[in-house]
Amino acid sequence: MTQGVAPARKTTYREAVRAALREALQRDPRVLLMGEEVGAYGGSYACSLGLLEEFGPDRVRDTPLSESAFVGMGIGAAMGGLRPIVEIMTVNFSLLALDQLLNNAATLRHMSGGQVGVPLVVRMATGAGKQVAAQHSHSLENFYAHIPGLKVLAPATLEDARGMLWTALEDPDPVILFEHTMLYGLEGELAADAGPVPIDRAAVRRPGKDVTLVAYGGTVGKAMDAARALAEQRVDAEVIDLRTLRPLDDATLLASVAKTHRAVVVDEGWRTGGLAGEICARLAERAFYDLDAPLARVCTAEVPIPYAKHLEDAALPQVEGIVQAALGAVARHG
Amino acid sequence: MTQGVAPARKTTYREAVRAALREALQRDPRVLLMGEEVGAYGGSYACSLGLLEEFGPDRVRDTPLSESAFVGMGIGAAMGGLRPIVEIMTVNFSLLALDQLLNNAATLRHMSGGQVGVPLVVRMATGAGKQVAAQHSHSLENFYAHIPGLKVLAPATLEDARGMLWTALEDPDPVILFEHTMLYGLEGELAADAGPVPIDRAAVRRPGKDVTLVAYGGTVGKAMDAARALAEQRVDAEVIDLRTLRPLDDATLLASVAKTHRAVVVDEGWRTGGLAGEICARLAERAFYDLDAPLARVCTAEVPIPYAKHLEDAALPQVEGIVQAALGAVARHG
Amino acid sequence: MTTSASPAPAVEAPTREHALSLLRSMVRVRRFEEKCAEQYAAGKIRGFLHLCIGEEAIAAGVMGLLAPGDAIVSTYREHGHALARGLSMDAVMAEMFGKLEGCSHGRGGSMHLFDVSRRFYGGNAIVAGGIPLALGLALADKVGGRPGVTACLFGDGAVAEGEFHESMNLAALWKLPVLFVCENNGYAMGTALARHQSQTNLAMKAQGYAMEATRVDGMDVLEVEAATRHALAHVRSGAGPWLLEFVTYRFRAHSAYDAERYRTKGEVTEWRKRDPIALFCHRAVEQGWLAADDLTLLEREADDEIAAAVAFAEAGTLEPTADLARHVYAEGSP
Amino acid sequence: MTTSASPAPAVEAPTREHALSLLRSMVRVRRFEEKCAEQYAAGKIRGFLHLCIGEEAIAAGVMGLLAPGDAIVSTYREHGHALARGLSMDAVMAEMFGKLEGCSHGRGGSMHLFDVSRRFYGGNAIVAGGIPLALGLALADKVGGRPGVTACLFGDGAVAEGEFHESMNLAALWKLPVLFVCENNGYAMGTALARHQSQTNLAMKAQGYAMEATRVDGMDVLEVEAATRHALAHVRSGAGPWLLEFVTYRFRAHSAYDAERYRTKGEVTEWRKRDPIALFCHRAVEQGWLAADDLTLLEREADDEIAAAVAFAEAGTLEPTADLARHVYAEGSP
Ligand SMILES: Cc1ncc(C[n+]2csc(CCOP(=O)(O)OP(=O)(O)O)c2C)c(N)n1
Ligand SMILES: Cc1ncc(C[n+]2csc(CCOP(=O)(O)OP(=O)(O)O)c2C)c(N)n1
Ligand SMILES: [Mg+2]
Ligand SMILES: [Mg+2]
Repeated sequence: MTQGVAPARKTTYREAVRAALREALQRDPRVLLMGEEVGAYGGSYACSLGLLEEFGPDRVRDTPLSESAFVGMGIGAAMGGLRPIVEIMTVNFSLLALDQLLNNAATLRHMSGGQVGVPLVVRMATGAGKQVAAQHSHSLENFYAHIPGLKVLAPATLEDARGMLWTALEDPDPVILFEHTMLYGLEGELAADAGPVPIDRAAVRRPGKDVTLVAYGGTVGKAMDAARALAEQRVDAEVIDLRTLRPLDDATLLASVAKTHRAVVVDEGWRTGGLAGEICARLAERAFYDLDAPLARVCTAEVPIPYAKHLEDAALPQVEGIVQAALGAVARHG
Repeated sequence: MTQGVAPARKTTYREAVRAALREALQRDPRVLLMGEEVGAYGGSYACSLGLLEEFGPDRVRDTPLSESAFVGMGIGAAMGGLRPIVEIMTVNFSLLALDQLLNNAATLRHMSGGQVGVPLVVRMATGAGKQVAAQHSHSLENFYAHIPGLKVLAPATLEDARGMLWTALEDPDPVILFEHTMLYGLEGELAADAGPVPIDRAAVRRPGKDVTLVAYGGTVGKAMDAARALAEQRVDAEVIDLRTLRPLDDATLLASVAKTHRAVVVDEGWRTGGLAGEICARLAERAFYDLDAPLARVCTAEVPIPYAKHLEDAALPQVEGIVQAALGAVARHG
Repeated sequence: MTTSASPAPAVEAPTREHALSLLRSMVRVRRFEEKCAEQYAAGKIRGFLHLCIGEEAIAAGVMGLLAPGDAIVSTYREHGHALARGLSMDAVMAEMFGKLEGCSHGRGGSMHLFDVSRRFYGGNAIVAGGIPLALGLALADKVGGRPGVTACLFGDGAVAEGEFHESMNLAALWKLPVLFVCENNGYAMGTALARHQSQTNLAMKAQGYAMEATRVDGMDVLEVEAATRHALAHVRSGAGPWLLEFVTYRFRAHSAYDAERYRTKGEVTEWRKRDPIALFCHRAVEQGWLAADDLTLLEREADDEIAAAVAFAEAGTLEPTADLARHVYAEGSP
Repeated sequence: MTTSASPAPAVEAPTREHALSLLRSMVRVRRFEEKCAEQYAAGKIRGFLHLCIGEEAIAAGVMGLLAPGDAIVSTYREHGHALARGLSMDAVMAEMFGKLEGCSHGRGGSMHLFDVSRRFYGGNAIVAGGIPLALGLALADKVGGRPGVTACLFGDGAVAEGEFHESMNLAALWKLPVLFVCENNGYAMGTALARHQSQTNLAMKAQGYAMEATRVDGMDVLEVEAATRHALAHVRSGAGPWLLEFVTYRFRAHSAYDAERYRTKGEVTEWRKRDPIALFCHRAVEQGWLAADDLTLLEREADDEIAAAVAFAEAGTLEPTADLARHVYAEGSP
């Protein structure tokens, strides 16, 4: 994997996604971009602005509102030798295509005794925070992380937004990429020649020794803010960005908890049955003797997300809640 | 809730389901049964044999293969004052209706500020064991248990197969009922006048003091078998049947672990991101100081279920695996 | 522009009173939405805001003919339908302000207006996701022996979704009293009709379901009314559903986030010449149904109502965050 | 019985060689499936077994006309398609015996026959779930400039599913080289056509998509061939997809679990008079295309092949359970 050596440039997460898409289309003629509004509109989050003009309608394909059919078509196209990137506008609508992703994309290789590969990449936006209410604010990553046969990624940084797509496209199996809607506007520096990044490991975004904060996607920034707030109270938090939600990088998690002996898992999904529970279960199975305090989760309240701003804020994981959970953990003794 | 006082009769789980459906149709003219093959065919698992003949095509309605539309129609009918029982043939096909269940059934009350209730009951078969391969063997209960606004039940006994439907139909909110396909043939005794049962609590199916085995639906029998095998090795296992997968009955779980200090969670879902992880997370959060050994999960291997019998058996949780996990737990010290 | 499977019914001259009521209905919607756009720019309204400016003739023509016992299921572009159905501007504006006094108590926002007392069953933001609900409401009326018809509104984009198809078949098969109302504004977000439908005459779709259908000029409120009256009589008689395709145009952007790259200014200008309000006013004055200054009077009346609604919304209260979890399940439910 | 949107192509007299090959193809399927039923009763084949006895003319007529570069996507009722496409009886029987030597290495079973070397992309058991895959395979051929056509087979029941509709629209819109082949056997499981389709002339559905279609007698193998040849030429020319509706009948139960309560013995008897093998034989002998004892010879030939296949399957090996997790992801993938 190349590491950018060229000077860093100021850019955004959205632009990083767009650059990754553009490069994918340039590099490999088998790559197509398909989905609702990816073409003439420029992408509902403007991630594919200009790509229709640059690559033409055979490579950048606006689809009708038919999530099941166009995702299934992407699966078939991958079986047929293409490297499709299918965009589902948001995870909310991906439920309409979940049958295709579970029963076909994730299953065909095994069910055919190894004959059929599905090198498909599916991108979708996820998450709440824009007051778009109960049908447009889901974080359903765990539905996908639950499915053997899929790989599931959640880029939380500009580097990952830029680099994960490349690696995903080289993967022989279906990869689902979640982009949190609140991240598109994220600004930062990115090497002009930033390239592919590994998609098989978590990252320690901030080392610390008192408590491990586990997060991914849209909650990584909140966990970092919480770590800064905790530092002011002399609690040294380590922040882990999961990056890859399936398969999970147990080694990085276990190493961190072996050091800190405490963990708080932050997840924008609803608490019950969410991904945070899986992390806790793994730690309770495999780091039991390392733990000095009960595990804690900071998740979304178990309600459909309401429209009103103050209620939406109250429903989502917030920095203050993470800080409190971490303080709770460090206050306890094993 | 009435308890049967009439003498017990030999019957099957399938017959218990059928009796429950029949009674529901008899008792309340607002009840309809809708779904694929519920009528002329008699139910794909013969659970509604004779009901079309008895109640006529207005009450027992065969639907076209249109999972999304007929589930959505059931939601609308519930909004409109009926008490529909919608059968989705198996959980495998329920993915096609998951958008309706999540974005409408579970959400409408909240999104409308409390105006719209959806008193809908959805029944579906779940689980593997019949060599019906990767697209027909799922256990996706956790997808549903994850969703606020739904209640999720898993009858594992004749009493529950007979009695849960009644209580579910009286609930003002949408209730999902999972019937494991391997249970339909289960034989046992049931009081002739068996009535409704509570749907808000777990049941201790076997008291024990050394280790808690948590199971539901199709794995309760396996956990019971494991408990018997453990007894021969002088390990006294307590078996908890969750019964209600959402909301989970934490009190029963915590009380058991407070006594046994060890837990093994058995779940036919895939391990990662499944319901078993949620149980472990709750215990790691709330029973941390009670635990004397790492938590353990016995789940389905993370593969699409293969057709060949020996491979299917190898993929599913089995008694031997539960026994080993329990022995592992009791061998460890806190 | 009117072509139809069934012959187009004749349009009759309206009384002054009726002409006034049609114009009032359209003007209220137009002015209200113009104010919404202002309030959005001012940050008072958030999330997604979809305006129906240009399409008011449909709301006015269809809703005006529905009886109190009829039901309505709409989309996220439903302000017009809601106001024409009789929801107060106060309640709708307060909803968009996120206030407890809103028609969904601030939980729904612009996309999820509800008023069960008027059988207005929302505002649904999953494209085509409301269609099956309409079937269910219609089924409940049919089974209950009530004369109600359910009007189901959706856009041209929704016609590509599988749920449209499943619902058309089911409604026709079961002769459900559903009035399918397609607002064909030529675009699904940025995708022009001919880029998302292989058959652009959407009324033709009905033939695949042996359903009656009419394609109507949606800019002519009298044509809308006449076609609706005709279809409604058919549906109300128990003869089964009817599909109305209204050809119309959205003058504004799809939502607040839309740069309108996918269409030319010229196209919009052309369509604005067929502005349903101007068209009707011109004809009504010409024919002597209305006086020359009626429009101004109605606009003033509407503006007063709107100003009051804004004041009402401003003065509204925020629901306490402690009540966040209300309405996930029924109040007082186990 | 042939009614069509497009005029029915003329049927020409076959050469002896061609007549033999058609009859051989049908007889092989018939005899093979009769043996499958035996092996199922003997417990050698498990899970679901769906026989196409009665429908062989479609497999023989359609598959015989496909080129090696064409692709096939089928359903769970696909033994006939597989054999007619050239999969060996050995590999198919071994698959149903759950052996490693099976065409899906024992992981798929009866419902999931695969042979990528013959572009036979399964055996899909989610009704209509394979249809979008066919679009993707066709897209890959189109984009790759290859002349391949993808034949997509499905039943009348599948036509009710949303995915059928989404796929019809998308295929027609993008002029994809897909041959849609509907095997209308009058039943979706136990639901008669008129009880699941409001429009029972399924070829008519194509009008909603501006697609070409033909409705053909599926019991007459020459009609099947003629219609397929005609449609295939159209599709291969790049003019877009074509829908073929073959009217046929399933002589046996839906699957092994079916008591056939939903139809009368008399109806089956009537249809058996139109047995495609008997019909063709009779005519072929009458017209002098074949000799009187050709059928017996072909049956004997088939029986020998079948006996060898059973022996092959019996002698096959079971995959070691240690290999359970193979083929979930690509071999050697990270
Ligand atoms: C299932 C689903 N897919 C995608 C979207 C995103 N989306 C919202 S509106 C829209 C266009 C719908 O077009 P149409 O049905 O014609 O209605 P219009 O907006 O023109 O009134 C899209 C793609 C959605 N809300 N739901
Ligand atoms: C999505 C889905 N729903 C339900 C089923 C259960 N099922 C299997 S076959 C079948 C009937 C299909 O009928 P048709 O398409 O006419 O095919 P046929 O069996 O007649 O060949 C049903 C309901 C399924 N496999 N998939
Ligand atoms: Mg539109
Ligand atoms: Mg059929």
